[in-house]
Amino acid sequence: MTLTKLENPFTFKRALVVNVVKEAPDTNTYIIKLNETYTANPGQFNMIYVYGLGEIPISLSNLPEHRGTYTLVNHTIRIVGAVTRAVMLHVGAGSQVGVRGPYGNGWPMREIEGRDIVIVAGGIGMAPLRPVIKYIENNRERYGRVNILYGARNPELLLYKYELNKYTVIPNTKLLLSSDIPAEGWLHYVGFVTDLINYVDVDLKNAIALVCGPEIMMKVAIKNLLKKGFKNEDIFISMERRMRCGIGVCGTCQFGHYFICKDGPVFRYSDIEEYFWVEGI
Amino acid sequence: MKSPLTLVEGEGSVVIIEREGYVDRVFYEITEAPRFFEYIVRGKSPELVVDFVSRVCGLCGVSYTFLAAKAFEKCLNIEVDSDVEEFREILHLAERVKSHALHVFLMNLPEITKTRSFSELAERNPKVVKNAFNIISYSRKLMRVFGGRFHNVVNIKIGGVYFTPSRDDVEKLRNEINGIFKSLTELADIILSFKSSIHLAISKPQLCVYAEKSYSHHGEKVVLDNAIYTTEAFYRNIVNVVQKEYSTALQYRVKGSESFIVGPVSRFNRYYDRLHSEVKDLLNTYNWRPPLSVFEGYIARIAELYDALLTIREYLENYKYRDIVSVKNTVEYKSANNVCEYAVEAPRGVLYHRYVLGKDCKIVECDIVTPTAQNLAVMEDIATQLTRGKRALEETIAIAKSVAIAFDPCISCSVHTLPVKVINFNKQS
Amino acid sequence: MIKVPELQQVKLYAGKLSDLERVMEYLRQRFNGATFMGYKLQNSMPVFGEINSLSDMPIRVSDIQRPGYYELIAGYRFRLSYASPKWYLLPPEHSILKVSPDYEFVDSTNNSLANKVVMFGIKSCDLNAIAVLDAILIGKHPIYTKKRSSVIAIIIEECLEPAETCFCSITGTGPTVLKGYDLAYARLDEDTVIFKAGSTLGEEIIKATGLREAVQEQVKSYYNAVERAMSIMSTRLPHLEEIQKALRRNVINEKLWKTLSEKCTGCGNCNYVCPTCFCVEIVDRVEESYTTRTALWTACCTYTYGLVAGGHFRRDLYMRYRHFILHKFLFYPKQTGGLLGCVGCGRCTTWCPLGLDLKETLVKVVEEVR
Amino acid sequence: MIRVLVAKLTSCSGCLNEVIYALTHSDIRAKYNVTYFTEVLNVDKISNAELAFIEGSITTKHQEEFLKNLRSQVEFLIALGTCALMGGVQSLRLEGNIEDVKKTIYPEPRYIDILSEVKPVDSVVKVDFAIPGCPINGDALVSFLRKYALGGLPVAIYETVCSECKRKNIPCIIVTQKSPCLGPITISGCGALCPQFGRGCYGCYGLKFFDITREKINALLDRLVELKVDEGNLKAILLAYSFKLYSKLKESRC
Repeated sequence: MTLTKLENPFTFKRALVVNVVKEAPDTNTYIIKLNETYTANPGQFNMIYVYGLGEIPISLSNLPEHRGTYTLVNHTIRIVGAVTRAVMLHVGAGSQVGVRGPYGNGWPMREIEGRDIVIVAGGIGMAPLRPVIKYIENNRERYGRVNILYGARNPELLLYKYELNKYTVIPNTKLLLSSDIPAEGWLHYVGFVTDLINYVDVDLKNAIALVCGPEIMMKVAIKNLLKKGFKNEDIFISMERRMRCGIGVCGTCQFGHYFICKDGPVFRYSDIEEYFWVEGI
Repeated sequence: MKSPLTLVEGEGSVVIIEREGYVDRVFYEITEAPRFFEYIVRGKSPELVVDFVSRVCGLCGVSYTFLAAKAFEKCLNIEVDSDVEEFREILHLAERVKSHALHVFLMNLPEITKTRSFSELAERNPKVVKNAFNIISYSRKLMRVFGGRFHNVVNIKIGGVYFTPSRDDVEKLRNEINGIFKSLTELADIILSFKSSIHLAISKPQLCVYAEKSYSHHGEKVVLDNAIYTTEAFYRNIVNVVQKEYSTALQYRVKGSESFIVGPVSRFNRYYDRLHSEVKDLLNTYNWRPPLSVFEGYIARIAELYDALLTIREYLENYKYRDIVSVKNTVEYKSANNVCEYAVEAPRGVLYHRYVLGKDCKIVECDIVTPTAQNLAVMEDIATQLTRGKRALEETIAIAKSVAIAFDPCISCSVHTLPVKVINFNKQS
Repeated sequence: MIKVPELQQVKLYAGKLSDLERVMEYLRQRFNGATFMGYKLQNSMPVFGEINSLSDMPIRVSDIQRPGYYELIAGYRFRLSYASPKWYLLPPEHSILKVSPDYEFVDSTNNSLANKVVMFGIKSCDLNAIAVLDAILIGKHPIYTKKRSSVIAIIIEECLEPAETCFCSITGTGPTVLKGYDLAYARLDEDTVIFKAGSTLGEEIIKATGLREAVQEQVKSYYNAVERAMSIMSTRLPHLEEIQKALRRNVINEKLWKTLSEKCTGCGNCNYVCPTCFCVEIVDRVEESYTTRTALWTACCTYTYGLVAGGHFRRDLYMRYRHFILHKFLFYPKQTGGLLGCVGCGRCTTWCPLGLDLKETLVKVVEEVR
Repeated sequence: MIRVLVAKLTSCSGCLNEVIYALTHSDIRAKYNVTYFTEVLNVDKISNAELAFIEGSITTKHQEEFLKNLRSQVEFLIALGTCALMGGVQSLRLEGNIEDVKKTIYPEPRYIDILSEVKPVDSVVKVDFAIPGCPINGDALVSFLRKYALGGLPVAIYETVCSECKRKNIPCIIVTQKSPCLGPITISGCGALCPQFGRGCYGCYGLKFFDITREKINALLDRLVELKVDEGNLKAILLAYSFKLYSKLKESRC
């Protein structure tokens, strides 16, 4: 065995938070400066470390932006636990964090070239799909029609409100928004985002769907997509589990025989169908 | 007039009863809620009780546990190996170190140094604080190695102990102890040079556990001034639990009237000769010798702390590791005598337990007499003596509080002291 | 499953316990400064740790194992203890990183090169467990990789009599070894030891220690013992294929898993003692001027497994118990390229404080299909 | 500096001593300003603070009011120890009628002004964080204070004593010594103290509140009774250190 010189994969890069954008009452986007040329595929994630408190897997919520000697990456974080709470309350512009990654496979951007695309995002699930939209915008000719279905519990919780309208000016792109509950001034759909699947405008023979959101929302989305006529192998979803290492050694992110961190987080539905409906697997 | 007690363990208030603007009597109102340990242990097996009673007091749980184990061992005719007994005594002395260290450094030092609190003292003299914490931390290590943790130790059982520490762990403690003596002597220089502002000639009887050769520690007899009694004779015949004229506080008084003192001062005054010569030499430097007054309890505590550490050092230096193959957890009970009683010198004074066992060897009756409960009468007597006839001003309260701090009542453990109901006389503010 | 004829191609040598001591001595000289790791008696309990001589090892005891029961008696049939090579290769707590408040690394955990380690007297199931851990962790987990790379020789002790909780012949992981070892030995009786070489190093040892080839009778009784051990274990469980098939068919049988895990308290003992369980939780231990990122063994049967901030992916205990079983028999093979996650050592059963028997669970799953 | 209140209800002060231990760390002293702690501070009134540590259970009306008032003055309240979380050993008095209990000890029971119940802290006010133990593990408190000062909280890991026991390389007490041990159903945090000392866990950190049902407790108790342990003793221990939870689980039996 000649692996004694294995680099410690748990070391991270020191990074500076350069800006914080308020997205929703409990959600911010952190723009983090990495002093290197850093690349990542849409749908991949980083492990973000906060001193003394722990590390959390957070997907990149934008394409990495190269600026000469450094790169800006975006992470959208919502308060759910001890570490995210600390990030929200104590990490601001000028703070340091540790970053290692990118990890995971990301969305199959190559494979889906030439296809019509339906993006279904619920709540914070928009974060890993936003780079997909940006990627398509940058490479518009490589993809077919794009339908973006995005919903949240209420309009206030929608992320990236400041740029959602810009998606509609991307050629051949349709944006459908929803709010679970009625709200003042809300002119879009009231109901679940998964209902919007009925209104997609794609060539079903050549369409794929990218889905991310809460587990229950993804389940309904898959049912509706299948009903609509999507094939098992044309639906991709991004999954979540407890995750500690990001590199397939801590074992805590197992989903059936998959490690979400290295085999996922994006899965082709046909690959995980046998586990997907088994509660608690 | 009423003011909460601070710098004592547990919850209580000073109550000053005034007549025509002058102090008539002083009470200590115990607002600490009772926990009914004497009731709780009924119907339980002795081995459970040994762990339960540790919960009476977070400061002196070893005293409780050790005492309960001893009481049951005696009445159940259980022999304890002498090495094991010595080990338990060391654990008990470690507790004396811990309790005295917490008391002197956290409660007395601010008073001695005229600081409002320990953190204020830390700002003024970080070295004092460092030394104090060194000793507290060391006592914690002692407790952990010998007993498992700082309080509610898990190592004492009827018939012995569960575990003996490895030579390595003991060696680590031994390596550290000389540094602790250094911290202690540095602190002692500050504390021993302090003279209490309250001067009071000792005139109250003093009680401690009778010791044949050693310093007062644990046993079946107590000594009140010069009279030696069995615990049974003392607690059933000599001392009476009385109700006061205008309060319902349970108080322990000799023959129903005279209050008495338990605690480090009593022990020191009686067994001074048996302290290590190093301790006496140190005390001599500052001209301290018996009798100490109750306001000089901090001197007795420093002496006992030093003495206990010296005994512990000897033990650490000669530690013979013996693997105490754990005797089955359940002891075979062959009740020889259904009354189990014993006394231990807890840090604050004589602690006495009495259990009556039923046929199935479960407890049917229990009596726990704590040091604080015994001292309450004398605390009130002394506080009243010092303040009666004075104007009931803040200073008077301060004196009454000082009496409380001097006695270091561990109110949490006041297993049965009744809350005092104050009878209002005229003009009570 | 290992077939006896396969074994018969290996040349056997015979010696005494004193020869085993000479083997150890030879290795000590051959790998100067090497640490010997294996089962050793400590406070009358076999643990996994550093061995200094044969007398440290549990050579004069036999273990009695039943569900929730372990006892040592005088004898020469030591099988297993709760500990396994995992205790060395993936320690219960290991620091993975030390960080200062400025996000600087205080020291790197990979600086020092590991010592040379000889695994001595580990069992066939243990060897298979190491192969499983290798498949998951090597080249990825820094501590495991470092420790694993330090192993320069593996000496196996084969069991010729299974404990009551053993079923390695069902999982195809014992009682004898075919590959992946340097030298293997088995104790025919109290003093007779049969040796076989599994590598050139093994051959070298045999040559250097002057071991004689086993006589016909010894060879025969060795194979008889192996066959007998396998035949005893074969009665304990159905064929592996049948177990796996039944498990696959019952993945969604919620009621069954609830019944099977009825008495499980979720304490995690089965996971911790399992030689192939590798899951860790990573925590920050904050000190005054730095924090240590520490990996701690975690267990899929405990509540933490599947818990995330704001939700739980395996809220009910039966889901986690099911994962434990499915992982061993269905998921590991997919994660490791074919290796079963269960090596048939029975530790999970012996060391379950409630005495839950894995074999019983598997039998019930199979019965459910039948 | 983070302002802190430390208060005690019905209890033994053992957990408070762990607070004192935590304050022996200079980095913690540098970040926290204790403004109320009658045991070590000559201050008798509470004032606004960010944090409050509460030891003990509620057994008087006065304590209930005190606690509610305190809660209104702090942002984050931490319940310390078995008394605050489960009621504590004193809950065993609830096995009897309160008036009878008083009578067995006090000649004048009418003066004993206490509630008939023993209330854990969370039954009266909102608890933001809990540290279990009888007493709590001082190192857990130190860890909490350090993480809180960094702006976060310890990440929750729900385990039993067995986890700590195995990680400490201690062979199972039940399996090897046939000794009773409540480890499999007791919440972790003590560092497997009793097994380290060669005795079974007696559950002083309290029953785990997750994954636990009456059936599972009974499964363990049945197993321990096989080892010739007095079931009554086991139940008394469970009540003593896990009153809130165990009495509830016991009720669900009928």
